[in-house]
Amino acid sequence: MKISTDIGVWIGALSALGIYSVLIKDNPFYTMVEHIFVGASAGIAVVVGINTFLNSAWSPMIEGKYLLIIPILLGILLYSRYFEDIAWLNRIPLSFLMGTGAGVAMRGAVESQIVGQISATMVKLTTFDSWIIFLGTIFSLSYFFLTFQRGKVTGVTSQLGRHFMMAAFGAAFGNTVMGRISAAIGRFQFIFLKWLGLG
Amino acid sequence: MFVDGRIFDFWTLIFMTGLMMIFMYLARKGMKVTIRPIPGFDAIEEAVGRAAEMGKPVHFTPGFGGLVAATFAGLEVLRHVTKLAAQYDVRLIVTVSQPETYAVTEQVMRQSYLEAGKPEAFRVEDCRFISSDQWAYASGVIGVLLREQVASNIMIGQFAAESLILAEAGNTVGAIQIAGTTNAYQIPFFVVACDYVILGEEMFAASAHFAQDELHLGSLRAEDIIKGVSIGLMIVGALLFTFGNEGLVNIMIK
Amino acid sequence: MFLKKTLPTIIAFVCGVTVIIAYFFNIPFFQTTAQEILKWQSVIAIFALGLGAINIIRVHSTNIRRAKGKNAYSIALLITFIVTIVVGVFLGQESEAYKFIFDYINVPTGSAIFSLLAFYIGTAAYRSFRAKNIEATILLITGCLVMLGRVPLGAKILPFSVPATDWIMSVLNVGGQRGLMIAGAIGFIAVSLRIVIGLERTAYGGD
Amino acid sequence: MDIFDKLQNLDKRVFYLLMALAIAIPTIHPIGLPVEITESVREVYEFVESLPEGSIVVIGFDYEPGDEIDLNPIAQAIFHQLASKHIRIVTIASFPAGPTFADECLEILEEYGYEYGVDYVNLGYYAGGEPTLAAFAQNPATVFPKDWHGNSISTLPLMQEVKSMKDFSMAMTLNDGPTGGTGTHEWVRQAVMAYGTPLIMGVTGVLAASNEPYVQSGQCKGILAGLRAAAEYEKLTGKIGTGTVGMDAQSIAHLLIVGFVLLGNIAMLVSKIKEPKDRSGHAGGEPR
Repeated sequence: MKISTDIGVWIGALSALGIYSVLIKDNPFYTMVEHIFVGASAGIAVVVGINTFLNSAWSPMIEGKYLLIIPILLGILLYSRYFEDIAWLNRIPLSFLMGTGAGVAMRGAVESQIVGQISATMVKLTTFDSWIIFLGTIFSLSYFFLTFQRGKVTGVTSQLGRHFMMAAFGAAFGNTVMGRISAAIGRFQFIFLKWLGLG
Repeated sequence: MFVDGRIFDFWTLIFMTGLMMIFMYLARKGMKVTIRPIPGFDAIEEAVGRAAEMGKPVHFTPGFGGLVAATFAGLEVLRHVTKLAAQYDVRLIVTVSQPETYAVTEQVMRQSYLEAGKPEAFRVEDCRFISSDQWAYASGVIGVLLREQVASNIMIGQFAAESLILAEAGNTVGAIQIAGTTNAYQIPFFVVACDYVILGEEMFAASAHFAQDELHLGSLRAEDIIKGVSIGLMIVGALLFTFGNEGLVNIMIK
Repeated sequence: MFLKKTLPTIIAFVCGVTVIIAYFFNIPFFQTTAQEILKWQSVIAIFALGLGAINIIRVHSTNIRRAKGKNAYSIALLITFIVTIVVGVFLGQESEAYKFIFDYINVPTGSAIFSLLAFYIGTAAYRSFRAKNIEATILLITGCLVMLGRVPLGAKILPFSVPATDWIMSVLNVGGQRGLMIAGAIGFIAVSLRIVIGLERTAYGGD
Repeated sequence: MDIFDKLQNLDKRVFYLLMALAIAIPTIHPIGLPVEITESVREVYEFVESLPEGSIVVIGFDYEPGDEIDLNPIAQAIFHQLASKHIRIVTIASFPAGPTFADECLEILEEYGYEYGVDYVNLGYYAGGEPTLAAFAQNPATVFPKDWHGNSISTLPLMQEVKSMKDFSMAMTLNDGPTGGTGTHEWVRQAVMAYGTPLIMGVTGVLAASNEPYVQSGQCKGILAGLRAAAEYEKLTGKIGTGTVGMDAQSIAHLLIVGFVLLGNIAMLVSKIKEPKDRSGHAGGEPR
């Protein structure tokens, strides 16, 4: 056993222990690690934000892309919410963010999630497997009829649809376990091998 | 003029949005549309009521997403949760991960308290920006759930791998938990760890459910018709393909 | 009136429609404009980070004030927050001090939080994989089969689990996921449409 | 509350403790649970065995942090085999974190007396995905005038022998999916279809099925999927490493979860069977 003398390893190991301590119960050790971590990571986000701003907005603007002054001004308008008289001004940048976000969401959804998935369901219905995929899709989609009263047929299909979804959820759950355990193996190797020098 | 491979997608979008607008118009003109019960939404009122009885706060988070569709749905639910909280005099704590989502969330909360007639109930420190880092956000939310001893935990929006961390922490304090997301890889974790799960598209029906908003009900009716058309297309396309005609599939990938 | 209500609606509409047109059509004007809009959006979003930073400072300074300066946690959070910013901005992202914070605080603590899932995933399964009704039973069966089929020891105990896992993942799993995905996307479009045509106004300040 | 009720509602911390042990013990002390070698892994092994001694291979580190637990062990297992045949290695990466992973894995070559620049080179990160990979395949020097450590590649003896993708006896991508970096599909196009260089893949567990068609069509010589394939490979090369350790812990942890689920269900079932009997006793009303 050879305990590490690297300060970085010590900090990493202690913070991992602090995080794991929450499994026992909420305690001051966890709370402290959490606050330091949140502070550092939010600080990093701000640093990255400032640098991105300087590189992708400020410098290009100074070098001649004067139009970039508009988003900069719009960004500043976000802060109008702190001043009651002009608080409404922050609707302008927000509407820009929301409108653009909505447009991007719409255009992407059609291709990959609707048309792509519908055409992928048009399979040759010659094997058992293809029937399962085909019926599973139709049944689970029929579960989402929200404004039509369920009749005899749709009542059954939507119930079956829920069963198909549950099967998918179970599968996704079981399939994810490995990745999660891998993450813990990584941390345990750090604690036992790198920090404590066991093994 | 069209970008390759997007012709059919474009007309699909036009068809869908057109149908939604027509039905919104019809609904405003008086067409009756009713919505089937969504247990997760019914449970929200119960959850807020429970918090009021216990004298403990409600926690809500619109998730880890930026301004994407699932986040918008979460914020729509938040509107109603805020009004319920105002009505029951319950403290509502909201945690947010992405800065642009925070900018909108704070606004939604403030506005909803105003609409509920209690603008003074809004407290800045109850709408918390945690961190845009996924794990820092998760650790911060664990902290809020455990230390504020919330009675109810509502999570609706876009979630990634942190979903189960939040849900298990909520379970630890015995909170009643209601969750919803469209991400098929995260729903399983909500299904196993929460009391009520709002599955996929159901979460977009919040205003129709809570406020019986007629425009919203109209658009839901249009969505149902689109689902019916999709099912019809799949059946026709698969049958044609089975019997050797690839025409429909080829049109769709244009 | 125009400025407070109509202008935001017009802005949302123009931005939304432009990025949609640029996606479907090869029209140079729209494509360059859409690129510009997306770039502007990212610039505005950076400013939102400042709102977040102000919120952090307000929340935690309130905590400290309420506890009469005795809230060590909030003090620690504010110190690390400010030190990180000062180091990152003045010494730069390449500096040793910044790398120290990143490599020794941010990365390992983040991985530790992520790895909590290894523990949580087990208790969640234990609690709810119970054969109480048909749905829970389906969840239980597919979940456990896939778990066994993924590891050598599981495959040894129940050899059937390996082909079963392959079939579940590539056939059974597909239908349920796909229905959910299509319906979700239709909902996406409806909510986005309401924002673009200005029916969803609470988000930027209501009527 | 009888024992079966208790078994249905065990304190979570009991499970946490057992889970910690299930991961900790194999980490400190590898058990080496039996690993059966699957056909697909053996195919890859035999293909690599068939490469000419002393030839050069290119390996793409196309994955992000989080997936190194699965893919680093695969890379290391392959490196052991390559080094035993003195095959020389060039690494490239389509994610910014890739070169760091490559360096971590290349470390093991030291025990074989490999010399940097002569026997192996880490060229570093390239942006732009497929088009950049295509440019690299045409002429590596245009994409990487310098290597990851800042050496001009004209000073590296190994790179003098590589003028295009054709000069590699094998290409390999360690891949975690098509988003962000260079996907497996792009490798098939740029290495196999454009230059006829044989390709093998190391992928995360979930991607195994979707890449299987490439093996069927012969465009890919074999796939190593996830930690499990790494453990099997380690058994073939005889070099026990992180794959085996990981697989021990994975096996035990998975069984622990399934065991707990079964325990909960059995306890529930038993109480259900017992309960109606108790009730019927009460329903009888009259105490005997």
